[in-house]
Amino acid sequence: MSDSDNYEAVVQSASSEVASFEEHKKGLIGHFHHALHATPSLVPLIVLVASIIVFGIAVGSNFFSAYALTLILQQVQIVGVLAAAQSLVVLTAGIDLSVGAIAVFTSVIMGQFTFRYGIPAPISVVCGLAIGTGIGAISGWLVSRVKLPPFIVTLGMWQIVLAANYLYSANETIRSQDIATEASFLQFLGRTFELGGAKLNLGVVLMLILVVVLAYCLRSTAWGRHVYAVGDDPEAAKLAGVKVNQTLMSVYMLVGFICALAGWVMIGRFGSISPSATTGTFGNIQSITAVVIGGISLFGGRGSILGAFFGALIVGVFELGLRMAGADAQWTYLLIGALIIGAVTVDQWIRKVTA
Amino acid sequence: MSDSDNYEAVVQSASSEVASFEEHKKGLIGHFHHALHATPSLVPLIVLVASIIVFGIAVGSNFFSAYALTLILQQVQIVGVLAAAQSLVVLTAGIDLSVGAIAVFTSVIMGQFTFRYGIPAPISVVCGLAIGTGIGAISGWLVSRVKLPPFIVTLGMWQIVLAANYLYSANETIRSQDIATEASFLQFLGRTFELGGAKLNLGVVLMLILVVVLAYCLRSTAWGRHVYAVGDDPEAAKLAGVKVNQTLMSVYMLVGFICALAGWVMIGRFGSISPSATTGTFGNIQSITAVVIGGISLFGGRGSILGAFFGALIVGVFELGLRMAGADAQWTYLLIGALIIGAVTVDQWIRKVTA
Amino acid sequence: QDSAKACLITKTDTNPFFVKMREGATAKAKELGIELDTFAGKVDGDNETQVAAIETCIANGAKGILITPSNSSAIVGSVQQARDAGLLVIALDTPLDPIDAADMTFATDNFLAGELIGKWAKATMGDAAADAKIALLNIDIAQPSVGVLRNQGFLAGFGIELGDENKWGDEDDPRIVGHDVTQGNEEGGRKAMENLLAQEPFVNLVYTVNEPAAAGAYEALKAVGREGDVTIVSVDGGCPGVANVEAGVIGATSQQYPLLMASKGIEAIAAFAKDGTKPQATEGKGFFDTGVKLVTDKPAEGIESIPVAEGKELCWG
Amino acid sequence: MEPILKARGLVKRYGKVTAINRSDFDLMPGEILAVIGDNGAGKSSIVKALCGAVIPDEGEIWLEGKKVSFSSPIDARNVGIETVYQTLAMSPALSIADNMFMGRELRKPGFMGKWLRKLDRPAMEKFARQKLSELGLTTIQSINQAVESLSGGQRQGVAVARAAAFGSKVIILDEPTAALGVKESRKVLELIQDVRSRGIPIILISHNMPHVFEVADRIHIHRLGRRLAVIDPREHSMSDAVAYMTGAQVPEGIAA
Amino acid sequence: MEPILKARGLVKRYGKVTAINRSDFDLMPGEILAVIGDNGAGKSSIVKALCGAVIPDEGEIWLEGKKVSFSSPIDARNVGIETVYQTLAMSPALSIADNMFMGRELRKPGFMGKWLRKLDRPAMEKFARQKLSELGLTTIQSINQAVESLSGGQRQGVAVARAAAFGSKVIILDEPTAALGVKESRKVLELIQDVRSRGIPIILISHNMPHVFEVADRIHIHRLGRRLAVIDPREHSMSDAVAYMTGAQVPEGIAA
Ligand SMILES: Nc1ncnc2c1ncn2[C@@H]1O[C@H](COP(=O)(O)OP(=O)(O)OP(=O)(O)O)[C@@H](O)[C@H]1O
Ligand SMILES: Nc1ncnc2c1ncn2[C@@H]1O[C@H](COP(=O)(O)OP(=O)(O)OP(=O)(O)O)[C@@H](O)[C@H]1O
Ligand SMILES: [Mg+2]
Ligand SMILES: [Mg+2]
Repeated sequence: MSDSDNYEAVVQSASSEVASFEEHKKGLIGHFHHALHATPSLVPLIVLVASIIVFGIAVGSNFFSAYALTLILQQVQIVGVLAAAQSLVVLTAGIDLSVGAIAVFTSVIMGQFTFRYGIPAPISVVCGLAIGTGIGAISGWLVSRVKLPPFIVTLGMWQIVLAANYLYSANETIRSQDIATEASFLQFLGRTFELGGAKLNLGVVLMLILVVVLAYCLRSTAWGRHVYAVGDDPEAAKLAGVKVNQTLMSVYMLVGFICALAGWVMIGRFGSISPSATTGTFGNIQSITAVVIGGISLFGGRGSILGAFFGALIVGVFELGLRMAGADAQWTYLLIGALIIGAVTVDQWIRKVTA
Repeated sequence: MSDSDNYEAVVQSASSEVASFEEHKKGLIGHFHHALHATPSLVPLIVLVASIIVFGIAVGSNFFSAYALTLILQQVQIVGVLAAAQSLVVLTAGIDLSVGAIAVFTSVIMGQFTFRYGIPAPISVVCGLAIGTGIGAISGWLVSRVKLPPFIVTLGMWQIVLAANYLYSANETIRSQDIATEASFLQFLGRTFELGGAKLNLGVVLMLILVVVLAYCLRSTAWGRHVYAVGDDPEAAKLAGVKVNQTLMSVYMLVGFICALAGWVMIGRFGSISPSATTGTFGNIQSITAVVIGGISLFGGRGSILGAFFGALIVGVFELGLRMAGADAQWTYLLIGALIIGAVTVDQWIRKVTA
Repeated sequence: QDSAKACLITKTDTNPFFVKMREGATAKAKELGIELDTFAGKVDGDNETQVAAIETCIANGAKGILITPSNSSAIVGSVQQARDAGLLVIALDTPLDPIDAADMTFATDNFLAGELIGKWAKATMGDAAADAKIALLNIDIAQPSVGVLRNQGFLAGFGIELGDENKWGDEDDPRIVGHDVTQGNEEGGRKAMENLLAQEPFVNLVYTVNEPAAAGAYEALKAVGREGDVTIVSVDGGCPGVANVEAGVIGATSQQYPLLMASKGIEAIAAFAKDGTKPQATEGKGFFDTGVKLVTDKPAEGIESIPVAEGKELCWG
Repeated sequence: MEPILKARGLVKRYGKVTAINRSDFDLMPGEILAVIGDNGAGKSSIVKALCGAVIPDEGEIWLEGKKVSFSSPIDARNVGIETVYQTLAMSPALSIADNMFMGRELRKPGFMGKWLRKLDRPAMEKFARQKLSELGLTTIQSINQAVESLSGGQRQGVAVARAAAFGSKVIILDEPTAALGVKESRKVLELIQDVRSRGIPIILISHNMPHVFEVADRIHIHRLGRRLAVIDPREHSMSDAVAYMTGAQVPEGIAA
Repeated sequence: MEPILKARGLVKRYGKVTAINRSDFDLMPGEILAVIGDNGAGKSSIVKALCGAVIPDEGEIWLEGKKVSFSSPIDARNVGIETVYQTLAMSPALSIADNMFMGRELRKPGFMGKWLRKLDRPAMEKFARQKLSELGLTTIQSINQAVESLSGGQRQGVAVARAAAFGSKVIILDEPTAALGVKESRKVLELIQDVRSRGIPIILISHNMPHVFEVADRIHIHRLGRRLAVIDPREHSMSDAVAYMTGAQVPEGIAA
C-alpha cells in the first residue's frame, strides 16, 4: 500500500478501445432473432399472419377471397383509428375511456350541424373535428394541470359525452338515404375504389395513413420521444427538461382529434348517423384491447403504435373468422376470449425465446 | 492535506443523536393535518361526508331519512364487495375485468346446481364459491406463471365467463318466488333486520365485515405487506425475497372467491337469479371507478381498501342523490360523470394542501 | 349442391326473447334442411355488430337473412347491400325504417303491445287513474326504438298526452313520477324502482319494459312492503313472465310470439331459395303481423285478453 | 464580489420531516463549491431547491443579483442551470442518445428536419458515443441500449456527460462519481476542472474527501438541514471538515 | 481448500450485448473477496448470476461442493446467501421497517400473532432503528418514512443493514458504500470485518481502492466480462490493481 496516493494516476495509460465481443449467433436464424429483438412490433405481426393462416385453413377458401380479406380491414377501420388514438394516451401511462364516446358524439355533431342548422357538410366536418379536439383539450387540461388520474377524467368524460350525445341528438338517427342525397360529403370516407380486385374505402386508407404518420412522429420526432419519456417516468422527464404538461396536453388534444376522425369514418362505414352506436360504449375496451395485444404496456413508455394496429387486426381476424366458421354468438365470445389469451401467450413466448 | 490518510478516524467521535426538529404546526389544525398525512384514506371519507351534506341540502330532509341512507348501502353492496376484490388486484398493479362476470356466473351456478341437479342450497353455495375461486386461480396462474398482462387475462376471462354463463344457464331466469319456497338459503344474504329504525340486510353486513377484515390483512399481516410490495415494484420484491408468484396467485384466488360472494349477495338482493344481470358487463368498470376514486393507484402498491369502499359509497350517494333531486335519467348520467371528476378534484386538492 | 344457408341476426342473445327466437329458427331450419348461422349484438342497440354480421353472411354466400334490427334506420344501408347481393332480407320483431327496406317484416306491433297494457291499467284503476302515480322503467338511455314504442304506447293507452312520439321523457303530465332505465333485467329493475320510490314513495302504477325488469321492481316494492298496492304492467309474455302474472307479481303483460316469427322467417327463406318466391304481407298492413295478446287473470271490460292458463300454453318454450 | 447564486432562509418540510431548516447558500462566480455533509443532511434537498426541482416552503433565491423563483426545473434550465440529480433523472426505456438529448434534440438539416421535424439520429448517436468515450466509458457496447440495461456506473456517466455538454451558467453535480470506477471518476474530475476553466461555476456534492479537497475552491458544510460553515480547503484539513460535518467538533470563528 | 462458492464458464448475453463472457469465480470460506473492475465490466452481472437474480445462459455453479442452479433469488436466500444489490431492491412506497423485514416479518407473540398473524410493528421498528443507528444513520427522522422519501445514502444504509442482519452463509455487497458518507462508510467497513469475524465470507464489490485494500483478503479483478486475475492485496499495490483492471497493464504469472 506504499504508492496509494498515486494510484489514480495510472488510469492515464488505460486502454481506450470500445469493448466488443464476437457475435454469437449467425446466419438466418441469427438475423431473424436480431430483427425481433430490435423491432418488437414484429411479434404481433407474426401472430397476425399465423392467425390468418389458421383461420384460412379452418374456414376454407371463402376466407381467402378478396372480399373477406378486405372485409377485415373494413370491419376494423373504426377500432383501428381509435386504437391509434388510444396508443398515444397509453404511451403516456394514461388511459382514455372516452374515445368511443367522442367518436359517436362528433359523428352526431357533423350530422346535426348539417341537417339541423343547414351548415354545409365540409364545414360541419371541420366543426366536428374541432369539437373533438376541444373535448380532448378539456381532458388534457384536467390530467396535466389539475393532475387528476386519466382513468377518472376520461371515465367522467365518457359519461358526459355519451349523455350529451343522446340529449343533443334527441336519440334521432339520420338516415343514410338522406345523407346520400343531401350531404354526401359526410359519407366521403365511405367511398370505395378497386385495388387489384379488392374493394377498399377511403376510411381504410385514412386509417393506414394515420398509423404510418403517427409511427413516424413517435419514432422520429422530438415530440414522439417526449411522449415516451413522459410515459416512462414523468418525474425524470420533467427533471430532464421535457415540458410534461405541454406534451400531455398535445397528446390528449390529438387524441380528441383522431377520435373525431373516427366519427367521420363511422359515417362513411354505416352510411347513417346514430347516437346509439355501440362504439360509444365498447370503443374504449376494444381499443385498449388492441393496444395491449399489440404489446404496448399499460404502464406507459413501452411499445409501438404499429403493434396496436396489428392488435386491432388480430381481433378483427378472430371475429370474422369465427363468424364465418359459423360459431354462434356466445361461442364466438367465448372463443374470442380464449383466442386473445392464446395470442398474447404466443406473443410472450416469442419474446421470451428471442430475449 | 497533511493528515489525509487519517481523516476517516475522526468519525469515531461523531455525534450519535437522532436528528430532530421542533414541530412546525401545532394545535387542532396541526393534528388534523397530520392525521390526513398519516391516513390518506380519510380524504375520500371527507369527500363522502361532504357530498352527503351537499345532497342533503339540495334534496331536502328526504335524503336524511333512514330509508334513503340505508338505501345507499343496499344499492352499493354488490359494487362494494366487487370493489374490495378489485382493490386487491389493483394493489398488485393488475386489473380485473372479470369481477362482475364471475359474480353473475357464480350466482347462476348456485341457482342451477340447486334447481337443475337438486343439490341442497348450502352445498350449491359452497360449489359456487369454489368455482369462483377456481376461475380466479386460472387467471392467477396465467398472470403469475405465464406472465401475461392482467388486463388481457381478465379481459379474456370476462368474455369466457360471461359466455359460459349464458350457455350454461340457457338464458333462463330462476324466479324469486321459486327460490323463496324451495331454496330460501340462497337468499340468505337478503334477510333484513332493523337497526335503530333503519333496515339493513345481511349482504350489507357481509360487505362491511369483508372490508374491515381485508383492511386488517393488508395492513397488519405479512401477506398484506407482500401484496403492496409486489404492486410497488415486482422486481425489487422478488430480489428482496417475496414469493411474487405465490402472492399473485393468492390474490387472484381470493378475488375469485370474493366475486363469488358477490354473486351470493346478488341473489339476496334481487331475489331471482338472472344470467343477464348488468353487473356482468359493467361490474368491472364500476368497481375500478370506486377503487380509483378511493385513491388507489392503478400502478399498484399505493392506497387503501377503505378508500375504495368510500369510493363506492361516493358514487352511490351521487346516483341516489341525483335521482332524488329529480334529474332525469340522461341528465343523471351526465351529472354523475361531472361529479366524479369533481370529487376527485377535491380529493387531489385536499391531498395537495396537506402534503 | 349444398343445402341453402341462412342467417339469423338478433339484437342480443342474452334476452330470453331472442333466445327463443333462435331456438324456433334453429328447429325450423333443421326441419327444412337449411344451414343456419346465428349472430347477435353485444347489447340492445348494437348496430355495428349487426353490420359486421350482414357482411359475414354475404361473404359466406347465404341465401337469406332474418334480422331483428337494433337500430331500424341505421342498418338500412347494410341491408341494401345484402339485397343487392341477391339475398332475401326479412325483418323480425322490429320493422326497418322505411319498412320497405326489407323484403318483408314479420313483427309484433310494439306500440300496440304498450297500448294494451296502458288501457288495461287505466280500466283496472278506474277512478284512481286520474291521480295515479306512475313510474316508468325503460331499457336504456340510448332509447332504442322498441323501448320507445312500448313506453309511448303505454302512455297513449293510459290516456296521457305524448310529446314527441319518438322519445320518452318529454311528457309533462303530473301523474308521471319519473323515468329510469333498467337494462331490461332484474338488477336494473330493482335499482330503478328504488330510485323512483325514494323520489315518490306512493307510486301505484309501474310500467316496465319487460318482465325481468318487472321482477326486479317487485323486489324493491316488497322491500318497503308496498308490493300489495302497486300495479305492475309489462311486455313480452315469456314463460317466467306469465308465471309472474299468475303469482300476482305482474298485473298484465302483452305477449309476443318470437318462435312464430322465426319459423315463418325460415320458411320464407326456404321458399325463396327454392324458387325465388317472396313472402306476402298481412292484409291491410305493410308487414306480416304475428300478433300480440294481453295476458291477465283480471280481464278489464272492453279490452280483449287471454287468461294466464292460455298464456302459459302460448308462451315461448 | 456578488454571489452568482444566493439563497437565504430556505425551508422545506415533508409532513413531520424537515429536509431544509432555514438554510443559506452562496455560489461565487467561476468557483467550484463543494457541498459536504452526512447522509440525509439535506444536501440534495437544498440544491434541488436551487434548480427548481423542489419548491421551498419559505426563503428566497437570487441569481446574479436578481430574485428568482423557479416553478419547475425547466425554468432553471432555461436560464442555464444544468443539474445531474442524485437519482439521475433518466427515462429507463429510452436509449442513451435519446436521454442525452432529451428536451434539446438535434434535427436533420434541410427539408426533412425543417418540415418533417425528423431527428438526426446518427449525429446524436455519434455525439453521445464521443462524450462517453471522453469519460472513459468504453464498456458500452451498443449506443442503442436502453438506459435501464446499463450498469450503475454507465448510467451515471450518461447523466454527467449530459450536464457537462449543455450547462452554460451553473452546473450542479449531485454525487456525480458515486457509482463510477477509478478511471471514470478521474475523468469526471478532469472534466470539472475543464468546465471551471471555461468560467462556469460548479456546485459539487460529494462524499469523497480527497476529491473534494483536490478540486474545490470553497467547501460548504451542511449539517441537520442547514449550512453550518463554509471553509477554505487550503486552511482546513480533511479531518477538520469531517469533524465539522459529523458533529464531532463545532467550527469556530466561521459564520454560518 | 475447497471454495464455498465456485463458478465455471458463466455466460450471459442480452441480444447483442455480452455481460458475462465465460467467466470463472471462487469464494473461499471465511474470506473477504473484493471484486473490482471498470464500470460495465460485468461485476454486478456475475454476482447476480451467483445469487439467482440472473439466470446464466451457460456455465455451472457449486455451493460447498454441490452443484446448484438457482431459479430465483429466493432459492439463494433460502440457502443463506444474502445480497445487497446495486439497485437496492427496495419497495419505494413501503416504510423502512417493512422493507427491512420483507419476506421474514416478525409476528406478535401469542394469539394475535399465531392466529391472526398480526405483525409486531413496534418490535420491527425498534430493531430497524437500532440497526440504522449502528450504521451511523442518525439523520432518519421518522422510522415510518417511505423508502422513496429517504436520501440516497439513507436508502443504501437500509439495504446494507438488512443484508447484514440476516445473512448466514454468504453475504454479497454490490457497492454498499457508493452513496454513503465518510462516517457511514466507515461503519460499514467495521460491519464487514465484524461479519467476517463471525466466519461468514463476504463478496464486496467496490470502486474505493483504499477501502478494498484495507479489508480484502483476495481481490478478484474483472475485465470485459470475465475474471482477469485474482491478486493478493499484500503482494500488489493499488496502482497494479488499477492498471490491471483498466487494461493499462496485463497481469503476469497469475492464472485467470
Ligand atoms: N419527499 C420526501 N419526503 C419526506 N422526507 C424527505 C423527502 N425528501 C427528503 N426527505 C428527507 O430529508 C432529509 C434530507 O434528504 P437529502 O436527500 O437532501 O439528503 P442528502 O444530504 O442529499 O443525503 P445523501 O448524502 O444521502 O444523498 C432526509 O432525512 C430525508 O429523509
Ligand atoms: N439487462 C441488460 N440488457 C442489456 N445489457 C445489459 C443488461 N444488464 C447489463 N448489461 C450490460 O452488461 C454489461 C455489464 O454490466 P454490469 O452491471 O454487470 O457492470 P458492472 O461491472 O456492475 O458496472 P458498474 O461498476 O458500473 O456497476 C454492461 O455493458 C451493461 O450495459
Ligand atoms: Mg443526496
Ligand atoms: Mg455494478
